[in-house]
Amino acid sequence: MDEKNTPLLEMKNIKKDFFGNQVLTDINLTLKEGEVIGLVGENGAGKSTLMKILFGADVIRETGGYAGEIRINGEKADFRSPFDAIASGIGMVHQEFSLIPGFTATENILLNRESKKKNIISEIFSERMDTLDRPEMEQRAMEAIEKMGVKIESKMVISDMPVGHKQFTEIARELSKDQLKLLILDEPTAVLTEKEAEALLESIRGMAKRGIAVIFITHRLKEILSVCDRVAVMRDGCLIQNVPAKETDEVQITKWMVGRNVDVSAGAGKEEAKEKEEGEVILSIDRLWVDMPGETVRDVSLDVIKGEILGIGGLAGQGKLGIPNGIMGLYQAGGTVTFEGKEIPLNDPRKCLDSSFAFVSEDRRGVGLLLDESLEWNIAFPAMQIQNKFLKNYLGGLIKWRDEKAIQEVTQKYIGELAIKCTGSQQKARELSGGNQQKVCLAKAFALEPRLLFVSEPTRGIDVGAKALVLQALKQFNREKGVTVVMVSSELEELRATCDRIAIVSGGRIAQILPASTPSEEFGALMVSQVI
Amino acid sequence: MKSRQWIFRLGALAVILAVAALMFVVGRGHTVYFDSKAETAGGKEVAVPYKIEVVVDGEKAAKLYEGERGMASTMGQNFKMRLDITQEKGQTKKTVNVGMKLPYSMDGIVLNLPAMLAGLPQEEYLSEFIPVPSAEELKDEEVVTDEFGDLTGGSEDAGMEGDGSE
Amino acid sequence: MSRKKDLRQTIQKSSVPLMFVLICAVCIPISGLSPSYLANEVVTRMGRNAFLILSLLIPIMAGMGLNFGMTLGAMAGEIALILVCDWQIVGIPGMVLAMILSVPVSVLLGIFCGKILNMAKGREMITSYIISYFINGIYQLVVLYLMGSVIPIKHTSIKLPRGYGIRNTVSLLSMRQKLDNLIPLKIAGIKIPVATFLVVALLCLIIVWFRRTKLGQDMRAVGQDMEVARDAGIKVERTRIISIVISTVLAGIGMIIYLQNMGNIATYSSHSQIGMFCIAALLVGGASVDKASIGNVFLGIILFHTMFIVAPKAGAVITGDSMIGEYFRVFVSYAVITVALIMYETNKRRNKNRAGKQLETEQNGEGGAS
Amino acid sequence: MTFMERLKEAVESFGLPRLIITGFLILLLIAAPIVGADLPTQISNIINRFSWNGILVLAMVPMVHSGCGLNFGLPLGIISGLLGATISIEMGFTGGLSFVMAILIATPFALIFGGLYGWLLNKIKGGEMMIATYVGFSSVSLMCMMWLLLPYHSPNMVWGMAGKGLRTTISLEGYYLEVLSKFLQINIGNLSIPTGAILFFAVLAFGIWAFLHTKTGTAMTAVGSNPTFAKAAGINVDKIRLISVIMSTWLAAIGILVYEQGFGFIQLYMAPFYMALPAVSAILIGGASVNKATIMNVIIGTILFQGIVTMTPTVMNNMIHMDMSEVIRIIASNGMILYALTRKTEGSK
Repeated sequence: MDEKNTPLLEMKNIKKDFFGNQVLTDINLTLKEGEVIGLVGENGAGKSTLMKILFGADVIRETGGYAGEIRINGEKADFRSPFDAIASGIGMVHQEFSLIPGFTATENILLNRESKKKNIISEIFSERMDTLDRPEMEQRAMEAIEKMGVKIESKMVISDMPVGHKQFTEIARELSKDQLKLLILDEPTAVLTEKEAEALLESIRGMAKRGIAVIFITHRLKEILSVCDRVAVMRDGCLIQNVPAKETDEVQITKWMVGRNVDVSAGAGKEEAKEKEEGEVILSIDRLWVDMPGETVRDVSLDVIKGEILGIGGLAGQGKLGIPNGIMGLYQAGGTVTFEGKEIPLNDPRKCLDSSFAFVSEDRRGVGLLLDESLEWNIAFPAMQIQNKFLKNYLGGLIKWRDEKAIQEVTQKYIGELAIKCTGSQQKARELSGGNQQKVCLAKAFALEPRLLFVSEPTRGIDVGAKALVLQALKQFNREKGVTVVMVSSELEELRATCDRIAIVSGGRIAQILPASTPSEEFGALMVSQVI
Repeated sequence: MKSRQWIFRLGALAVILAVAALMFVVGRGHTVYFDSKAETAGGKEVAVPYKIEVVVDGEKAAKLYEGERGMASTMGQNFKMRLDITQEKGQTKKTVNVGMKLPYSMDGIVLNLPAMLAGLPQEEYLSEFIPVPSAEELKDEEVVTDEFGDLTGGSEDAGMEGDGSE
Repeated sequence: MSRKKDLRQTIQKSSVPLMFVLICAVCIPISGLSPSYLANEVVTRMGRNAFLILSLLIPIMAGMGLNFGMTLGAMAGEIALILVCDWQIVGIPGMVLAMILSVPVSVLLGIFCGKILNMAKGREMITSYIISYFINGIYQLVVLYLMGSVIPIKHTSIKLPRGYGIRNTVSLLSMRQKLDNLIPLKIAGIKIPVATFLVVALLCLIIVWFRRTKLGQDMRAVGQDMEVARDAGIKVERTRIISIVISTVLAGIGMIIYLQNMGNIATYSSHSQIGMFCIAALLVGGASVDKASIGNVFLGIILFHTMFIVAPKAGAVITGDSMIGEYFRVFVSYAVITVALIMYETNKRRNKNRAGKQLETEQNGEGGAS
Repeated sequence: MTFMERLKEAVESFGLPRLIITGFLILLLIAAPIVGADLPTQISNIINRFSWNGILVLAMVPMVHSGCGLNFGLPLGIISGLLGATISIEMGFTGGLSFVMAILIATPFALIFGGLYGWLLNKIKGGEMMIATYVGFSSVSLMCMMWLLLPYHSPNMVWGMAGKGLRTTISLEGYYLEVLSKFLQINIGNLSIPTGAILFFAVLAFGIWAFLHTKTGTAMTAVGSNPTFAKAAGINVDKIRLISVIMSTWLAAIGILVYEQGFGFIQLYMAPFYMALPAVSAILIGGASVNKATIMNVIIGTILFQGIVTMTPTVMNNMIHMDMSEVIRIIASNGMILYALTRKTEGSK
């Protein structure tokens, strides 16, 4: 066994598709002992899918597995579950904390791997009746913390810890596993303060010295350059660059991340855009904060011009989704929002809707639809409730009776206009495909005949054909009815193809607003500019 | 490792079953009735003492004059009692300690004390007591199966009454 | 500032026990009951109920809330006692045999209950509550129709005259207070059931020890976050079932101790209220739906049962109608559970809202600086 | 093959327990004439009991629609009804008028209690059912004290000896005994149909049906189906839930009055305890789930449930001389609730 020559990890020709939708193509990646590799790429570039495959996540198997092969120390690995991966020495620190809030750091570090002492009862019943050996656990936890090189209080309860220490507890947990050879860190610095992040980088260097290989996923390019041996850049499911960190710089990496074969259709209607830039401001947002878990908005000020399509882009978790959700009152928000000169009170969806706003949520199944009701109900409901449409009045308006016929008519109209594939207007929304559900959501918003439409991730999780139709419908709605549209999307190219101007959100703040015709590289740089 | 655990488990189960079996033997309760009645057995009449005091477990269980019956509840098959016998009125007591094995299968056992004292064989003085259900027991009883039980009377009160008698 | 906050939190947390101290303080003098009588009663009830209430602790630890399904264990205990009674096994051996006999029944019922609760995650309490009614139906089927016809029952003192089914009350005279009086002790006129207390103390030790085992640790983990525990490789479903099984078995044994003190079984109603009274007592002791300690159990018994003894007398003195006090204590039992449930749910929601407040202050702080 | 599949699908959508219960009732109906029970009498019994209980089951509908879950707090509404009934008698109304007055007096109580109850349920979203159960229990035991303490004097209602404190059961003879049942009653041989009571149920059921077709009713259904959707569509979710709770409570109050006029007695003290579980299981047997219920579910469920309750004792007694009806009822009704609770309810969160 010559360990020097066999790499620790070899990934050969990894391919993966989700129901025919190719998300990874021919990924080849090797990693030596003690090597630190930085993995970068836009959201949806395939980073997390790749890591899920490596970690044996259940999702991968449930969706038909993957093609290609993974070798650990030269031996072919086939992980049936994350536990297999852990057994072969792979550790992963996820973005979301996987910690028991009421346990101490020690208890969390050694969760389900506690030191135990035998006793009579455990001999009879099972090992689960062994008592815990607290002193030894304490010692093992301290060892792991020392390995990490960052001091955390081993006896502190997780819920009392600052966020950074929670992150370190997770890392210490991985380090406490003796078999650990490869550690995957998925955006570990996102929740850390600057000082803590620096400490983490120091600890990564320490781990590498001990021979542990690290895959480091982050949007902070500076960190990659300072700690990694090599940088791997992913884009659209392909590994497009894999170079030593010393030979590159931030600008170049950014270019690799976003620079794709630029679509010709981008920046459509440039002249119109110019014209609109000088138009009247219809909506003005001032110092908005929104508490949306995972999409916190911190201090956003933004003007929307009448008649335009404004795009809001940015990386996941940076707060772009929080903006429409906060304004529409679905999450707690603060600041001032002025529409046509009138201030709109926040945290009250009704007031927004009364001011002729409409919102198509990114969470179709959770917020956008009544899954167990008919299409008629889904499309007509908000218009009925807010504008008293589709109602028959009896007894001088005392009784507002649902006008089934009018509802059916309007539903049929939108089914036709948006080409919604369904068995009829009575079909349950649950039974439709993702793309058609999205169209129903649009129809619901169109039926409100709004003057300002927020659309959030309109193409998430739908197939290519439906995507084009949805975007087309939006454009048409904007051009023909003169409705101002604010569209939030994580797909930059989609924004560039649809919008007049694009605002990039980074770190919960607006980084800059640029015309859609600006080259992708510039947007890419903005996206990572204030990442937290 | 696993098989060792199974052996331990089976052992534990065996111990528990053994305890249960032991309880069957040790805990079997009997009600012993004492008769102080004349008995004619084998053509011989047995003399009945004036008074017999029966002491079981250090507690006085019964004081029997001729023709009377007393009872005591016991546990287990080894039955011991002390009899304080006064043959004639005014005479001093004579104490006899009796130990015997009770038959397992009988709930109620009648002991004819004079016959026993006269030294007759066991089958002569020991017989099974078969209770005749009292009229109250035979009365049809309506079963109360409220889903909610007796909410206010409360089973707790029954306990209170019980304690009062102490 | 933080100390002030802590103080307020402790007062808020112990508001229910405090309220009961107040009720007792007002009612005791009014009732006119002598202190020695009161002490005697409370000590007796402590011995009678402690074991049963302790059986509730483990499901709370496993995050399954108040186990209204403890009634299942009580039913298992009753079935065992009825059989033992018919076999004429008396005294302590009879109790031991009944306990051994109740275990397999409790385990079966516990597994059933645990499996159903795993199917109804998030609404364990209402489900376990309905399970107790459902099993009560099965219990009636067994005791009222199968006993005597399928399961042999010999003695007419137990059996209904019609030939099958068990009478409304089964006398436990042969076991009555046998455990309580095993080691007789009287201090200042107060009878102390030493042996019962020893059994309870043993169970307390076992619970303390259990918390320190691997299984106990797993239960705490599952109780706080099922998903995280699952990711760490803990068998969540199995652990939850085990916690319910343990609780049911303990409740069965507890019921046998309870009934030996009472001296008779009310065949069709002894178990139905036991769950409610035990849960109320535990909550009065300052426990909540997700946190309970051994201390809560004993404090709860003292406060709740003092109220229970005193209320009817005090009510009679005040209103001249003894029923008022009876109803009052039932009302208080239910109200305590209601209040505890409401506090649990509102706390859950308050914790959710806290994050938003933090962000607002953060933003305002920033605004002030810039 | 395909037939079997289709059958399996049908069974799945209908629910196995529901199928068993329906099958059981059909079996009872077939068995009844064979064992010598008079079928028309049995059927009139079922119809009668339907007319008594229908509205109590109907009281489940609004809360299920708004996503508050099964109304285990039904006793709260029943108490309002009882207050209406006793106060109406205390004020000296008799005959049919006492019924009308009972409804009128019960209404403000139902509105107040329902309002408080709804306000509470809005504070504890997600844990409604358990808390509803205990709110019901607490209020019943509180009212136990009140029945003794409130200054009632009508000699027909208070204990004869003490002259105060209401009796546990109060006869409605001379008050509103069978005012609805006797109205337009149809008698054909042994078959009798309480037309008035059924009409009354029909009117209320139509009212609920109509309400669910109005703007507010539509909003209520949407709140129950997906509260986040409703919130995003500008609905005041809390207000809609409050309305639904008040409606349920009011219907329960009316329901108990109708029950009493058929049953013939007012039952006080612990009696309301018994009322919630049968109503809950009836609507579930009728095909409702924890967050979906229709008028049809109410009608079918009440008939099935009451059918089993009335038929089993007679048929079983005649057949095997063993009255196991009580046990069967407990197992079937609670089993049904358990089944509904263990179903996954997607979209409700």
